[in-house]
Amino acid sequence: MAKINPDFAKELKEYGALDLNACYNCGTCTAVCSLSDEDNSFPRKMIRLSVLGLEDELQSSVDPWLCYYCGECSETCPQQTDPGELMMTLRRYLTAKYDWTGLASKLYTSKIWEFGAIIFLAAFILVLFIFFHGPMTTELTDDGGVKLNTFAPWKIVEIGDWIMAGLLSFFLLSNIFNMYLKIVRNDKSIKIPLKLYFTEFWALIVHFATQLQFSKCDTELTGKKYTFSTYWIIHWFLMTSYVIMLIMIMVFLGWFQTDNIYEWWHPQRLLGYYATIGLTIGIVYFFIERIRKKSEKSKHSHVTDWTFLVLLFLTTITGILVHIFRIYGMPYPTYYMYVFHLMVLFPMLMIEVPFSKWSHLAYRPFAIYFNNVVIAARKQSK
Amino acid sequence: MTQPNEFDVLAIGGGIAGEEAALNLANIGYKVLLVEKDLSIGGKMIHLSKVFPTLDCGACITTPKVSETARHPNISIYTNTVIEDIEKHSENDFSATLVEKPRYVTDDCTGCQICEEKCPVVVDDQYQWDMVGRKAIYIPFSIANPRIAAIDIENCSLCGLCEKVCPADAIDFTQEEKRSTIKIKTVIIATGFNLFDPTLIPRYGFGKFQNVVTAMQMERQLVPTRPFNNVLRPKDGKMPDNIAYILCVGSRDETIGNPICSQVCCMYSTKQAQLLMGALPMADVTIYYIHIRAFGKGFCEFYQQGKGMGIEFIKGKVGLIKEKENGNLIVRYEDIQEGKVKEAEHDLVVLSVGILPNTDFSTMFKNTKIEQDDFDYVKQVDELSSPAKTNIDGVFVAGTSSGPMDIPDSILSAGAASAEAAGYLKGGKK
Amino acid sequence: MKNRIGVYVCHCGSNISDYVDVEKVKEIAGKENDVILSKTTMFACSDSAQNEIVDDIKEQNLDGIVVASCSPKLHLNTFRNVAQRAGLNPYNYIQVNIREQCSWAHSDNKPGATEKAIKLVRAGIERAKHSQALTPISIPSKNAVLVVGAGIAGMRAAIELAEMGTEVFLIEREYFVGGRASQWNELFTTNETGREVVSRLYNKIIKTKNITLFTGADIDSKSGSVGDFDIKIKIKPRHVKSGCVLDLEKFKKAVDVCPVEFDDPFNFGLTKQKAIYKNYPSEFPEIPAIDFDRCNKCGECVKICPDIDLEQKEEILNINVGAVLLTTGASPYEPQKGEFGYKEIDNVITLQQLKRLIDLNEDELTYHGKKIKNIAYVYCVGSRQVDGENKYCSRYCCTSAIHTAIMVKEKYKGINNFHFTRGVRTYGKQEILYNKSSKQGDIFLQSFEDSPTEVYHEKGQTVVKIKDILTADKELEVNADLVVLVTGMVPRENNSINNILKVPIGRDKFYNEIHPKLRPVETVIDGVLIAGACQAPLNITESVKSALSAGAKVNSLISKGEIELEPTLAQIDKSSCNWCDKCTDVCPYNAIVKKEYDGKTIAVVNEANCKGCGICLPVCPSNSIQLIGYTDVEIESMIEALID
Amino acid sequence: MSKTIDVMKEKRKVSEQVRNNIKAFNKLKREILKSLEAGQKTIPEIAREIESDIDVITYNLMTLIKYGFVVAGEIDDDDEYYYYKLKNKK
Repeated sequence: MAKINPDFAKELKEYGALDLNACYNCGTCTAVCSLSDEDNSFPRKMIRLSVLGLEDELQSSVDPWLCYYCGECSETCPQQTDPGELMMTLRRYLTAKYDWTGLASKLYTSKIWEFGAIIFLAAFILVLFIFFHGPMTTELTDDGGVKLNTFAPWKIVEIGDWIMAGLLSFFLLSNIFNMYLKIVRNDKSIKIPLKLYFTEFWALIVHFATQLQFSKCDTELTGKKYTFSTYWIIHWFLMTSYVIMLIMIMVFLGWFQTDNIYEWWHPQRLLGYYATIGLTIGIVYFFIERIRKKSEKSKHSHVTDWTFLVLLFLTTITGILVHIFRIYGMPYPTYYMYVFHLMVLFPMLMIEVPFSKWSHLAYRPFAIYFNNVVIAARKQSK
Repeated sequence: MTQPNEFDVLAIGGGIAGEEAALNLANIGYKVLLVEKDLSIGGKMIHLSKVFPTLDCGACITTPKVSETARHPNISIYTNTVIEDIEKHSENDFSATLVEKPRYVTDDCTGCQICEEKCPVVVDDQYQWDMVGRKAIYIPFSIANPRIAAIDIENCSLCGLCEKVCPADAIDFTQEEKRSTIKIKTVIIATGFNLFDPTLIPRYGFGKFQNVVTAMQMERQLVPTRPFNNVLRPKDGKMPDNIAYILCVGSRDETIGNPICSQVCCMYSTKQAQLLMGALPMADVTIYYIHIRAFGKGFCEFYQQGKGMGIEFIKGKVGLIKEKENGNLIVRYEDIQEGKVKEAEHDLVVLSVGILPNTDFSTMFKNTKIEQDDFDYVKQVDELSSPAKTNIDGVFVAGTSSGPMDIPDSILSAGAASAEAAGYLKGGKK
Repeated sequence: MKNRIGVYVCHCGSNISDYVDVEKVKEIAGKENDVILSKTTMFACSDSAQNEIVDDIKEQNLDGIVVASCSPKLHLNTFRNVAQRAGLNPYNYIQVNIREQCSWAHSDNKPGATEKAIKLVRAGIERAKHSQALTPISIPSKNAVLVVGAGIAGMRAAIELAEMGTEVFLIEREYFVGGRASQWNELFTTNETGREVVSRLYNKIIKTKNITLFTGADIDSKSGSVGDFDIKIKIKPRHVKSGCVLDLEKFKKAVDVCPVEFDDPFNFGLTKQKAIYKNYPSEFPEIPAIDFDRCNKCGECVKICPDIDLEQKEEILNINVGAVLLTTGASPYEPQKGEFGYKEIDNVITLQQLKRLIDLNEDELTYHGKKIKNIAYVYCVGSRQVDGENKYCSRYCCTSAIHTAIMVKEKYKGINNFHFTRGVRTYGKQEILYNKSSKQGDIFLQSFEDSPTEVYHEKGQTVVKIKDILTADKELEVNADLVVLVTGMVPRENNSINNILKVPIGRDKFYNEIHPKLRPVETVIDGVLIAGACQAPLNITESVKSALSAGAKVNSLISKGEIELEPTLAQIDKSSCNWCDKCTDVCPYNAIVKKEYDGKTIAVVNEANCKGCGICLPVCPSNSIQLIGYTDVEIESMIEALID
Repeated sequence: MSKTIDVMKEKRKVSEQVRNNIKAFNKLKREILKSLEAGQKTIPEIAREIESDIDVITYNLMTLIKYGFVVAGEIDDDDEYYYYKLKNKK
């Protein structure tokens, strides 16, 4: 027995849902969805649960993570309920609910919190630099580059990175654990043999590395010439760039942040270029998509979508500028840009990775993994 | 033959609504001109099989009205004629320009169909919704009124055979468009409706998968003058034994711009399903629906009767259709009651297409534009107490020109239009 | 005796030929004596087939024709006209019904159906042989009509009929006009209120010359028949003198002093009413009325207002009209005690009560002093009943409930609407209302017949529970502050009218038309027509359409000054009749009167009243009555053919 | 007596499509009738024999029935396809 909560739909609107109440339950969205199957039939079920405000069921559902927003449901919805956007909204909602600190919820639903947090974290970096920066020497290296490591020694920055990484991982992993509790442990009636956690583990690896589900959207199921692969390639390009960058600054900062200027073919520079080009192309593509609003998935932009893109864009641009100023021997621009770069980078990572959009990268493969475990367990118990 | 050019009433459209309105007014004593753009009067109803919920045959009910209209001393009929413009000069004073298109066959035609036999051209028969061929010279359909042949000049090979063989010397290629101006005192719009074109929803594969048909095509398959020798699949002539109906194709759908319900599809599909169970006793029929709108007198009982006969009703709209090698079709839908997406195989799929306004009327009125509602039907300016009234005094609306309607509602609406028109005529110059 | 008979056996598309071997019927009929030609035809009623029959009659000089097709109810007149066009007397045409009586009734036994068809056709041929040429009786008709029921439909029909030139008597049983519509506020789709429409129509009626309106009036008795009905109208006294409109102050005082108080039926018992009353201030006619059955005749009001006259007597008025149009409307279904908690749980009301409640509550919606937040609407109460009698759908209620829910939400703050439906039926353009209400946040749930919504009271809460098929059959519940039963329509209780006019009533208890498509507003009683919600549940627009449609039919029926009647009448042999009174006793139409003739008393048939039912024939001890068109010779020859 | 068709011939030209349609129909008509000369056949059998798309056969065969060249016979043993035969042949 469940009580209906009509106010929930209003709450959900803050995460971005549009006219979800318009739904008259025809099921077209579920029937056209190429990712929906008998085990996981969505998105109508999600709309229904949202309209009725059955939060427990919503929170224990993996369906929102299985959706990759190809937009077929929104395009074909006879009531223009926009199920695709509702699924996006539910991902924001779930991200907020997995987060035990409650920060994610505040960041999603309040612009003051969102921008306040960015400014606060940026200011924190600025203060650190004002008080603890190294000497701002105008002396150049033998190659004519700026001595960045004198101003900001990589060893110290790396310690900061590790602290940040520790925090990020702690928040993200504890949120994923929370997700695990909601999805897998919610239904106490199903016994899950330990073995399944290992046998289904491949899903996590594969989906994390490839975002494989994405490509399934690209079928000609609906008879339309609609290529989703462009989108997938760019997304993949952007994601690998991002991961490369992340690894270089987190693990190999000593190698990455050098005062030497290597030849252009040096792996340090090549990797850096790949990543910056990947990021720039990706960001510009998504900028254009969101402005043109042509495809379903870019029609509706929540404020956090824009913040994320803008922060990532600024991080990339400032990173490129630091690189240019450094190799062309412009000390002060290099120092200021470096500070500014970190002022953008730090809030972006602190906010996006555990609490916002970037966490989706982790939640999606985990959701598929958890879902496979549950389905396998259900099949075994039958 | 010289036609008079003054009438009391101009009824636009020779369907059931136009006929009912014309008959009512003619019975009161007014002179009525009925104008039909098609070759025969009778509208869409004359092509139907049996009609719900009484299940008496459409033709049995239409034909007496058709012949009564055709014979009524107070009614003149122009078929194959379009109205170019209507102008209102003052109350009870309208003029209209009619353009009668050439049939290339004169009234001497006896309907013997010898010409049809000889004509070498075969093109799609629009009265059988393209499921079979017809000749370039043809009697529109067996119970057409007038039962006079016409030549489809676009597809004519100009061989002249018909003219050679016609025993009545009725072929006349010299005919040209005839334009005439008439004076009338009041106008009744009964232009009816169009059916939704399902090619606009490519997911259903209509036009690509030949075993996906419209309900109108199925309707034709169920009448005695059907295109095939039984209910058969248009692709390979196989007798179907597992038929699906998809409701709300082109209605209640914002994506194609028609958010309203067509009011008849639920019932005509239930009716066809019942008839199919009679025609093909071994067949299974499944109806996929969103809501069953069995609202009228006897409708709910009719729906229950269908269920009792074994029609399977599944709540859930079909999302898409795929075709198999053997011509069978896979429909993908969400079974709403179970909340699960499913696929089912059928050997024939019928799309229950919705009703859209026939907006021919919108361009006819010259000096005052006729107002249309949000869905492009004629706007009823006083819907509650004068349902036939339009924004132009003296112009009334009957039948599906003002919105989707079933046959009894159309007939009543035509009755209302005739009463309001009669009141207007009696009122004289106000 | 006719001896040149033509027989036509109709396929009726495949309606007949699928079960009856029409070729065989044709062949056997062709071999009968005096049958000149025997043919089959695809649709005998089609224009080309009609022309063929006309040509045959002329060319073959036929003197009788038989068409074996559908029920004469459908096409008797069609073929009579065919005969007439060919110069044959229409009564030399005989219709044999081999569709309803053979192919449809015996679809499981094709040889049997064919055999029966052959026999019926042979009987038809015999009857045709003995048929006589008859001339229809023409009787004068009065261009006046009695419209019964001054709701929207009746008022609208009256106006249009008057405009078409027919004199109208409009009677209303209540003291005030407007019927149900005056009880409703904003209406879909124009948002005009019911009262606005009523006052618009009333003002038109009082300005229209040839409409006479009587309120508090009912039919008392009827005699005569189509074209010439004599109807007695019983008019209840209003007890407030006509011609004098009470001023508002005095009326208020009179109401104040009235000691009689009872549940107000206009507000469905939500408020109290006094014996002297007006349902709402601007009600028509403007004069208040006294409910004399409840009045205790204390005379307090008379002291305040001398216009009140407790001595007024009932009046009987005779009117003469050509036709009667019934627009008596419908009532909301009254749920039984305990049906979804009705009258057992305090906050369970009907949709009609909610509508009145909205009208009575200005800023805040309260019921029994409690503020309302959650409203649960339970649909299909009294319609689509699984166990009850009302199997039909009441058509207007989904839209009406949704429209009301929208109004509630627009008028008051913080309302949540929950719709416990059986599948929403907002057909046609009404769909946009459903859309609107969904978008404003109303929640729709649906159950099937086998698991109805439940309403119960638990721990001080009224709970509505449903197994929602839209959520995979999950059980869902709502704590409702108000449970609104969306009740369907039932016909008004019109026992007196039913007894007097004998209008046929269908299985759903509404008046029955002859045929929903061919003759949708006519009944089998000539000259008595029906329109609006007395015929089936309809919304206002639909009622008005049918009322106007009936108006057109009435006008074309009676405006020509004369009406042709069937010549199939009882005929009394003056020589053998010895007045015994038996036939007058049984005649349901008062068509037989006593008359002095040739020095003796005999019975004579009033042609306008006689329907040719034949009930007088068997009671006549001297066998002096014959039914023209069904003479003994005809019937006997038919029986012989049947048993042969 | 001169025929009115000559008047029309001066006004209009017959389109290529109309000519092709006539040719195509006549060809199919010949092939279908020839195929049925040998005995009654179902639609798939005819389509296989004259190597044409099955839907084209259905359409044209039904047209031939309409104009009285072919009639429908019994249905096959699986209750799937009707046999069709020439009208003048038993």
